[in-house]
This record gives sequence, structure tokens and C-alpha cells, in this order.
Amino acid sequence: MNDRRRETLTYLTGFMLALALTLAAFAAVHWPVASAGTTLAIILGLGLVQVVVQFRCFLHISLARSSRDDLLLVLFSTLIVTLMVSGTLVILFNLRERMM
Amino acid sequence: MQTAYSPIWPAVLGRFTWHDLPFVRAWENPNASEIIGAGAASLVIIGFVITVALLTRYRRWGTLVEWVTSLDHKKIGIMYVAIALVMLSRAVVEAVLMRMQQAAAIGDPGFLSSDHFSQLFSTHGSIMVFFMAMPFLTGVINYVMPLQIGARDMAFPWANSVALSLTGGGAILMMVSLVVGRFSTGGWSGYPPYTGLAFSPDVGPDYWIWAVTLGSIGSTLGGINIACTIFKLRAPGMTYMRMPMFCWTSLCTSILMIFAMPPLTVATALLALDRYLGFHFFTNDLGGNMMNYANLFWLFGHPEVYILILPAFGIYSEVVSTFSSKELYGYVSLVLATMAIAVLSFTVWVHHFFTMGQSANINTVFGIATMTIGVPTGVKIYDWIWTMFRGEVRFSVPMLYSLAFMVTFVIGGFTGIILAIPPLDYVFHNTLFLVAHFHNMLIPGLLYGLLAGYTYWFPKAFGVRLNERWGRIAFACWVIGFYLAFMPLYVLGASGMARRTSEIFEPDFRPWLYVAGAGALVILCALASLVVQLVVSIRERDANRVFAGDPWDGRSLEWSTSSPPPEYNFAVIPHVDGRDPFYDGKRDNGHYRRHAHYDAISVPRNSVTSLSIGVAGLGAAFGLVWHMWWLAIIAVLGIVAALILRSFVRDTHRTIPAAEVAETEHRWHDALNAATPIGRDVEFTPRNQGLAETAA
Amino acid sequence: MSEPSLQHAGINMGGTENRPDANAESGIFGFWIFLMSDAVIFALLFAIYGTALAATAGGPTPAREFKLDSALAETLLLLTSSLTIGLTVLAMKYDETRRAVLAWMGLTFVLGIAFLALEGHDLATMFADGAYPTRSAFLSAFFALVPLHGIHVLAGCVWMLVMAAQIGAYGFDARVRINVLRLSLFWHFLDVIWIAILSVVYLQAHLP
Amino acid sequence: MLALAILNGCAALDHGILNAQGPVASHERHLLLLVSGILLFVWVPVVILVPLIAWHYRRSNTNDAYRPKWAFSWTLEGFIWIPPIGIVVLLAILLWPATQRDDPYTRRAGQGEPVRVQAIALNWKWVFIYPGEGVATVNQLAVPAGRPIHVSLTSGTVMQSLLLPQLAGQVYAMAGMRTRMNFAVDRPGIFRGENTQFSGEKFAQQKFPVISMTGPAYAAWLARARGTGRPLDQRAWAALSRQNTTGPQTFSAVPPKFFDHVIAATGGASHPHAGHRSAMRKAS
Ligand code: HEO
Ligand code: HEM
Ligand SMILES: [Cu+2]
Repeated sequence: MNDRRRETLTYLTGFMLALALTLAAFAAVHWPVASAGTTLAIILGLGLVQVVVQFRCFLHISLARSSRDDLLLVLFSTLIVTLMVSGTLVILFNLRERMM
Repeated sequence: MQTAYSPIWPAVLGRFTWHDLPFVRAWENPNASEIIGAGAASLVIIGFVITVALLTRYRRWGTLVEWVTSLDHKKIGIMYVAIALVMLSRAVVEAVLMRMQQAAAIGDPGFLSSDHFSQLFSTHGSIMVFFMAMPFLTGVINYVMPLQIGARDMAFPWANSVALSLTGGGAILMMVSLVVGRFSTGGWSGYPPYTGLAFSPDVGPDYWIWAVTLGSIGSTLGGINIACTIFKLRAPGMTYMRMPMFCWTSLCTSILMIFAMPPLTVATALLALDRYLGFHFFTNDLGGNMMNYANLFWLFGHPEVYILILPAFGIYSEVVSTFSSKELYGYVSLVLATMAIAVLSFTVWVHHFFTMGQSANINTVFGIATMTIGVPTGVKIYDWIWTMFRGEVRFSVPMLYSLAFMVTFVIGGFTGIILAIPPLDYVFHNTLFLVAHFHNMLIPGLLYGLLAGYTYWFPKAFGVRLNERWGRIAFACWVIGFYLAFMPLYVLGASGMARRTSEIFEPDFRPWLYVAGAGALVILCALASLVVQLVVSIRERDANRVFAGDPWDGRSLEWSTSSPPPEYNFAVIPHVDGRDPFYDGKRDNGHYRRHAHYDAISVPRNSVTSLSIGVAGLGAAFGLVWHMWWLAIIAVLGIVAALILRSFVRDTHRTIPAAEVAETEHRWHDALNAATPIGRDVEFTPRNQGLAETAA
Repeated sequence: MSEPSLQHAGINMGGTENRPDANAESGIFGFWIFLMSDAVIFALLFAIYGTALAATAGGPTPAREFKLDSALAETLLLLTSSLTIGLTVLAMKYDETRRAVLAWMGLTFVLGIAFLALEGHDLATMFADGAYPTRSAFLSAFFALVPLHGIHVLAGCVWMLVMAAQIGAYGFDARVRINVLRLSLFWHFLDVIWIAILSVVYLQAHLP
Repeated sequence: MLALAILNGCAALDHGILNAQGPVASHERHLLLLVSGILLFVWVPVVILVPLIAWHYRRSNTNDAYRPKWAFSWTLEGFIWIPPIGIVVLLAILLWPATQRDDPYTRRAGQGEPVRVQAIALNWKWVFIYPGEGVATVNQLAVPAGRPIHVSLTSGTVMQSLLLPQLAGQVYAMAGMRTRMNFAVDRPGIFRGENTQFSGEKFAQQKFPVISMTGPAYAAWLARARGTGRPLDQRAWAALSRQNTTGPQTFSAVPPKFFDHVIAATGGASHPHAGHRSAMRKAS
């Protein structure tokens, strides 16, 4: 298989997967099977998987040596973003609870 | 007031009126406060006119243009530091005014109006953080780091220049606020709803928002550039674990910049949306919530203080090792500690609002996380102590700053830990105890470090050593002044005196306020000594030249070039095989090698587009502050145009022909041959030409 | 270095040369860092949106304002454009003909503009319904987050025009290549952000 | 001169936490002294070692070994990392229960029936409402010594912070929200209370006395307050809401739920329609 076909296939796979995941998320909301909380968890989970798919297939972040720097950067950013977002949510919801 | 019948002026001048000129205000209401304001404005204008006159008189416009359009990391670094020193002078004078006011205003209104006093602490804090400390450390990193890793320039020379010009634009906007209108009174943290439209409808907070935004965009760009340079442009053989400590701290600082500046940008942008378009993020009504602002600001603010301190830690590492003639003790520990501080600094921001009302559990977690930072910080201090151990310590000015730092910084760490304990913070928060804590970190920690770096690398940048005697005088004044000015604040804070107070009603505070005032005057002397030192050093420059490049028997690669280094830094990119490549290299007699053949070298050409982005940024900011929409729109379009234009430029580099490189290198090698190697005992004398004795 | 070609699709600058260009590498890596910094901005806006969800101040609510059908259409447009920008890069890497590259990029551009048109229509509908940003903290948060993504998409579209002009003027020189690569990263990144917007803003508004 | 300064300085400290006058503050002072004692182990070694080593290994002292390549020792690494970690663990063990205990929301100090006070921060004054007693004061807080005082705080303006340096820590007061603070006073006396969060022009003057009285004196004070015949009505509130300073005032009556009303009027969640009106105003 030549390089071009392989790379095209990577993009196409990414596209199909992303499409499937998106439609699944819509379906989860449109034909609800679970409670609001569970559905939220499902769509956030699907979104997360899709982000990983896109990073892998479109942005070419992988475990290969050659993109190790990028991977580390993305992982570190994920750590910081998680800290900031979860911290913000925990603190502000706690404040709301204690003040409103 | 504006004339109602002519709609043209408001369209052109926005909300500007005559009363926005301090001269008019001082004329109409000539009290001490207004006259000081008008005086400051005149100083800005006179300074500007004199600069223009001198440039014209000595026909130096060409030189100026050459500098401000340069993409050379060394020139950019020097310009950053120049901005920092100018802003330092202004902010110190403001600090002294505040101290004088508090000493005078005990049971008395004092000589400054309350409003003026509030502008002073707001400008002082904002300038010191965003336009003194940040440019200073960015400048030092810019100058030194590429030389230390054996690179020819930063990864993105053009973006580097854009970052400089944006920072410069922000600094100029701060100066403009002295002459036109007024500054914010909301402090350096700019908490809404006070800074919102409902409570501060004037231009003040807008000046703050846009000055800080320009600065923070510049810093984000700078951070990306520094990180990428260190990741990708190290000389062959320079593995991560062989990088000089200063590069490690630069790397960690740049990573902090990349991730900590965005929260600030978000905070100021949302505040701007509230103020300009009537959004409701932080207003009292319609669901707005200022707690979001506090959270965002400190998501930035806490990492920021480590952005400030880490490069200083790097400088101390270089200085202590060089002036103890010894390898840095515990390199691996230092690297780990630096990384630990960088990561931990994202986990503690809540300690700035322990008193906002969140649960005890949250406060506990963040309190403990905060104290944890003490461990890696302590590791650093001990490592410097053990670096001196079994060394040969020379008490040069940078070393003196380092010693004073170690002893004094620990006091600030001590009080930091006290503040990290929530029940104690409930008592000390927002009092002068806090003010004393952070100045105790910022002056002996950050400022001493930067001054040490300034003294240490000045001969590298200009080929001339700074005057030693005035350096020592300045040092003594900084240290004495610091203790006098800030130790009393711990006492006052423990007595419950709130920060940001322009008037004092408790006569028992008097003696401490007097001592603090005296300390501020000593600090003013320190600043003056620095100016004198610079003037004297320029005067006697011929006696103190160190063209050969290595005045302190240095260890890392920046000392292996001439002083000042050639535009291309290294004629031949060095190979690195250890942690102190130059120190070891010159002892093995391998370093000063004249090559038979030199290659042509490509360096970035000057660029006008980067400068124009800064100018347009300043214009946009000014237009937004004064609601001169036409100006803001034109300026923003100008920025877009400059970006697009630049992407079309193809001839971005210039080649220095091999012959010219060879000539430069031969001139330097001739000087090296002519210089006498000196021992360390005479390094402060004119005999020091920058060649170190390496025998024994 | 087993698979240098996958490193960043098309990072090899020469047609046959297998060594990744050092300049390109730092150029791309720097852009990655920029994207991560931008990601923090979006992440914080998401967090703020989360804290402001309930702060509707008696005004329009998420469930009332957000339409799933147009969100789906917008998602499909953006997702497809992610594929086409990828094919643009592959065309640049293997064909090196202006026609192929410009065709794929043109398609991406059209998809981007269609997305913007749809989003603009959505926002206009919200305005007409009394859901404007000054109405409540919730709407403020929405109008800071989603239009910011839209502005990014717009910037991407302008960037494509600029790149088209440069391809016309300079062909595929090193700077054009590196900028097309950056553009593709940017575009994929916007798709990732959109997935988050879709989940957090639109789908969350219609939970059972 | 110096002696005088130090003497006077002690006078300054009398106004702060070191002269604690209530159980909360006493606990905080105790914690402060304890922590400071522990931190001496951090401070003293550095202050001794730095000058000592720098001077001993000065260049001109040739008596001692010069080992330019010595740069690592496992033993020293142990000393560098482990004791500080130990100290932090120790402090953490202290911090946890102390933070729980002094949580301004839950801390119950003092004895007897709690006195409920509602504090409203205005520019530049404090309004205190005694919902149980139906009276209110401005710029003075009268409390019975020994009894627990439970304060609810909000702000009618920008964010402010209520600090009672000798009695308790501080907590913020924000418009549309309600924070809480508990404290008690050991004995009768007059203590300072202040806003520490910058709030504009007359911020420096926003201080007030906390007047602690014996039980009977407090009862008498309440009776006097009720007898002043000056209710906190619309007009009085409008005057207070103006940006100015004022001396101490007393009000004999307060409309019911006044505090909740203020919270709602400044954007509190309990009153969604309050916001709606200003939106209409803005839109038109
Ligand atoms: C360069 C600047 C700088 C630095 C380095 C620090 C370092 C620290 N700070 Fe400070 N800070 C700085 C600048 C500020 N701080 C602030 C506010 C602030 C507050 C909030 C107070 C409040 O608002 O009520 C807390 C809790 C701390 C804690 C700490 C701690 C624990 C450290 C630690 O990193 C110190 C670590 C050092 C130590 C501990 C000494 C050496 C260690 C040894 C010798 C080892 C052994 C130590 C132990 C075992 C503990 N700081 C503010 C307020 C802003 C405002 O409100 O306007 C500023 C500007
Ligand atoms: C050089 C001697 C200095 C003196 C005499 C000095 C003095 C002061 C004074 C009097 C205040 C106001 C205190 C108050 O709120 O009551 C202040 C605030 C502040 N200073 Fe300094 N300062 C100095 C240096 C620095 C440096 C080097 C920095 C930072 C790098 C700095 C950063 C700040 C900040 C952030 C504030 C808080 C501003 C605010 O309240 O918003 N200062 N300083
Ligand atoms: Cu902090």
C-alpha cells in the first residue's frame, strides 16, 4: 500500500468514525433511553472519544516516536485544562450552594 | 463640556473632553494632588520632547529605526530591559509617593486625594507586574537563552519582535494614561463589580484592560517562542539534562506563560464585554457573578508569580555557581524542583480567595497544595547553599544580591506559608501583612534576581563592565531600604491595617509608617544609584572593556563569544558534551579555536510589519479607551493587513558573507591573543579584558 | 524514524527527501503550542458557560433557544470540511498541482462559509426571539463562546483566501507549505472545539 | 528613639490578632504562634547557613578544601527533601482540623442563645440588622459579651470584606449573595471592625466600633434603640444608599425580610423578576 493511499484511508476512517459518533450522540438525545444525568455522561463520553479520534486521525497525534513532542504537549495541556475546568466548576458550584 | 450642536467632535474624539487633561484639572483646582498629576504628565511630555530633540540633534533616527525594526534576539532583549528600567523608575517613584502619603495621612487627609492614591496603587501594581517584571525577565531570557543553548536566534524572530512591540505598546499606553484621562482605581487585580460600568464608568478601567491585554498577548507570544526555541533549537549535544539552569527555568516560565496568560486574557476580555457591550458576566444584576472573575484572575495570577520568580531562580543558579567557581550542586534536584513548582503552581490559585466563602474542605485542599510548593522552593535554596560549600566565593555585586535574596526570601516564604493556612489567612488577607509578604517575594526574590542578572550579563551585552562601587552602593540601599520599608508592614498588617488605605485613623500606627516611609526613601536612593552607576559606567567605558567576552570565568556558552557577541552569535555552532561546556572547554584548551574556513550565515532581516502591529495595537487600545471607534477599526484592520502582508514577504533573511564572518572572527581572535588572562582577584579592575586565567 | 510521513502529514518539504525539515518542525510545533494556548481560552469559556447555565435571570433558556436540527447540519458541514482540508494537504504533498490543492481548499472554504451562514442565521433567530447577550449571564456566556468559535472559522476562511493567493503567486515554496499545514491544523482544531460546543451547548440543552 | 518606636509598636499590635478578644481570634492566634514556632525550623537554618558558608568559603580563605567538581551527595539530598516534606506534612495535619473548626460558616463560639445579625455593606458604611430584635444600626455593632454572634452578610454595592481583627477573621460580602460569619467576644469593650476590600473613594473611612456589653447593658441598649422612634424606612434606606460616609446611627424598626429583599434587589437568585425589569430598561 503506498503512502498516499494509507494516509487517505486514515482521514476517511477518521471521518466515518467521527460521523458515527456524532450521530450516536444526537440519537442519545433524540431518542432518550436513560435519565438526563446518564445521557449527559453518554454525550460527553462520545464527544471525548470523538476528540481522541480526531486527534489521532486528523491531527496525527500518535504514540510514534516522531510525534512524541506533540503528544506530550497535548497531554500536558489536557492536564492543565482539566485542572482549570474541574477546579472552576467545583469551586463555583460550591460557592453557589453556600451563598444563594 | 462638549458642545451639543456639533456632532462631529464626539465622533472624532470619542468621550474625550478638556477635563481629561491633568493640566486643565490642576489649573481649575490647584491642590497638591492635581499638581503632582500635572507634573507627572509634564514629565512624560518633556521626556518625549527631549528624546525627539536628541534623536534629531544627533541624527540618530536611523539608529532608532534600525533597533525597533530589528529581529535580532539580542537587540530585542535589550529593548525589553530598557522598557523595564524606565517603567521601574516610574513605579518606584509612585511607590515612594504612596509611602509618603501614608506617613503624612495619619489622622489627616495627607497631600494626595484618595482618588489619586488609588490610581497610584493601581498603576504601581500593574506596571511592576506587567511592564517592569515581565519585560525585564522576557528581555533577559531573550538575550541570554539562545546564547546559552548555542542557537543563532529564537525560533520565531518575527513573532519575537511582535511580542516586543505589543508589550511596548502596552507600556506606552500606561504612560499615555498619565497625560490623557485617568487610570483605573481598581488595583492590579481589577476586581469587578467595582471596575464594572455601574461603579467605574470613566476611562480608568478601560486603560487597565487594554494595557494589560496588550501585555498579556505579548507575553503569550513570547512564551510560545521561548518554549519552541528551547525544544527545537538546542545545539547538538545539548541534551535537556545538560541545559544551563537558567534555560530550564526559562522553559518552565514559558510554559507557565503559555497556559496562564489565557485566563487573564479571558478575564479582561469578558470584563471588556461587560463594559463595552453590556454583557453580564460580572455585573451585580441579571445573573452576573464576580466570583467567576476572581477565579479567572487568580487562575492567571498565581502562576504569574511563579512566572516572575522562576527566571530569577535561574539567574541565581548561574550567579552562585559562577562566583563560587564551582559546579551547581544538585542539578537534577534543581530541575525536578523547577518542574514541580511549575506544575504545582496550577493547583493552588484558590489561596487568593480563601475568604470568599467556599467550604472548609476546598480551602483545606488548596491550603495544603500551597504549602507543598515550599518544599521544591526550599530545595532550591539549599542547593545554592551547597553550591557555595567547598567553593571559592567571590563577593561580586550579583553574588551579593544572591546572598541577600536567600536570607530575605525565606522570610517571605515563612509568611507565605502562614497565609496558606486558611484560618490565618482570614485574619491577614487584604491587610498590609499580605502586602509585606508579596513585596518580600517580589523585591528580594524577583527584583534582586533581575538586578543580579543585569549586572552579570551587562558586560556580555555591551562589552563593558558596570561600575563596581556604585553597584555596591545600590545593593546596600536596596537591602537596607527593603527591610526598613517592608518589615514594619508585617506589624501593621498584624494590627489589622487594611491594604490600599489612603488615610489612617489609628495614631498607634505612626512609628511604623514613619519607618516604612524612610525605607522607601532609601529605596529611592537605590534607584538613583543605579542611574548613577549606568552613567558612570558609560563615562569610563574605555577602561572597562571586556571584548574578549569572558569577564567572570563563566561556565555556559554565552561567555564563549565576544562581548558584545556578533549578530550571528556563533560562527560555528558549538558541540556540547557536558553541563558546563565552556568552563570545561577552556580548561581543556579546546575552546578558542580559530577556524581556517567560515561559512556564510543567514540572519533575519529587519521588519516593519512587526513594529506596525505594535503601533496599531496601541492605536486600537487608545481608540477603544476613548470610544474613538474610527481609530479602533482602522487600527484593527491595520493589524490584519500587517499579518497578511508579512505572510507574502519572501525575502525574510539576509546572508552575511563568509568573508565578513571570517573578518569578524579574526578580529575577535586577535583581541583574544592580545588580551592577558587574569586571575579572579583582579576581575573588578581594568585589567579584566574578558579573558580568564584557566591554569591550575 | 520509521514513519516520518505520518509525523504531520506532509511535513517533508522536498518531493523525495525523507528528512523532516528542521525549520518546518519548529514552525509546526510552535503553532501547536499556540493552539494549546487557544484551547485554554475555549476551555475557560466552557467552564464559565457551565457555571452560567442556570443564570438565565428569568429570560430565554437553553432548551428554548438551541435547535438540534441546525446544530446537526452545522456539525456535518464542519466535519466534512475537516476531511476536505486533510485532502488538501495530501494533494499538496503528493500532487503538487495547484489545481488539485485549490480545488480541495475551495471546497473547504465553501463548507466553512456555509457553516458560518447557518450559524449566523441561528444567532439572528435567537436575537429575534429576545435572546441577546445583554439579557442574562447565561446568554452572555453563550455569546462569548459560540461566536468566538465562529470568528475563528471566519479567520480560517480568510486565511484560505490568503493561501490561495500565495499558491498562485509562489507555488509550493517552503513557506506556503508550512502555512498550509498550519492552516489544516487550525481547521481540525476548530472541528475539535465544535464537537465540544455541540456536546456542551447544544446537546446538553436537550437532555431528557 | 528606637526604644520608643518599639514601645509604640507594641501599642499598634494591641489592635490586632495578637491581642485576641474572642474564642475564634484566640484560636487563630494560638495557631499563628504554633505555626510560627514550627516555621522557625525553616528560617533559622537558612539564615545561619547562608552567611556562614558564604563567608567561610570566601575566595581569600585558602584553608579549606576547594572541590570544584563536587556536586552531589545522597545524604545531603535526604536532608534537603525529607525534613521540609516532614514539616509540610506536620503543618497539613494542623491545618486540616483548624480549617474545619474555624470555618466562618459553621463555627459556633460563645455560650447561650445566638444573636443573629445581618450585615449589609454599602458605600462607605455598614448596616447591621438585628432581625430577632427588629432594630438596626449603622456603623456600630453592639453585641452581648460571651454570646455567639451569627452574622449573615451581603452587599448593596461592590464586593467588600468584613474584618474584626481582634475577634474573628474576615469573609467577603457580595451583592445578591449571602455569606456567613460566626464569632463571640470574651468581655465587654470596644473593638474595631472594618472593610478590607477596596471599595472606592472613602474606603479608608469604612471602619466601625464593635461594642461589646454585658447582658443587662445589651438589653438596655436594645430598649434604647427601639425607643429612638426612627424606623429604617424607604427614605432612610435611600439616604444610606447614597455614596457617602456617616456616623453611627440607630433605627428602631426594620421592615420584615429586609435583608432578603436587599439580596433580591441586587440580583440575588431568589427574585428572578427583579432582573427582568432592568433588562427591559436596557432593551428599550
Ligand atoms: C514572586 C512572587 C511570589 C512568590 C514567589 C510567592 C510565593 C508564595 N506565596 Fe505569595 N508569592 C508571591 C507573590 C504573591 N503572593 C501573594 C499572595 C499569597 C497568598 C494569598 C494571601 C491572601 O490574599 O490573603 C498566599 C496564601 C501566598 C502564599 C505563598 C506561598 C506559600 C509561597 C511559596 O512559594 C513560598 C515558598 C518558600 C518558602 C517556604 C521558603 C523557603 C523554603 C525552605 C527554606 C524550605 C522549607 C520550607 C517548608 C518546609 C515550608 N501568597 C500575592 C498577592 C497578590 C494580591 O493579592 O495583590 C503576590 C503578588
Ligand atoms: C521598590 C520598592 C517598592 C515599594 C516602596 C513599593 C511600595 C508599595 C506600596 C506602598 C503599595 C501599596 C500598598 C497598599 O496597598 O497599601 C504597593 C503595592 C503593590 N506593589 Fe509595590 N513597592 C515596591 C516594589 C514593587 C515591586 C518590585 C513589585 C512587583 C514586581 C511591586 C508590586 C506591587 C503590587 C502588585 C502591589 C499591589 C497593588 C494593588 O494593591 O493592586 N512593588 N507597593
Ligand atoms: Cu498565589
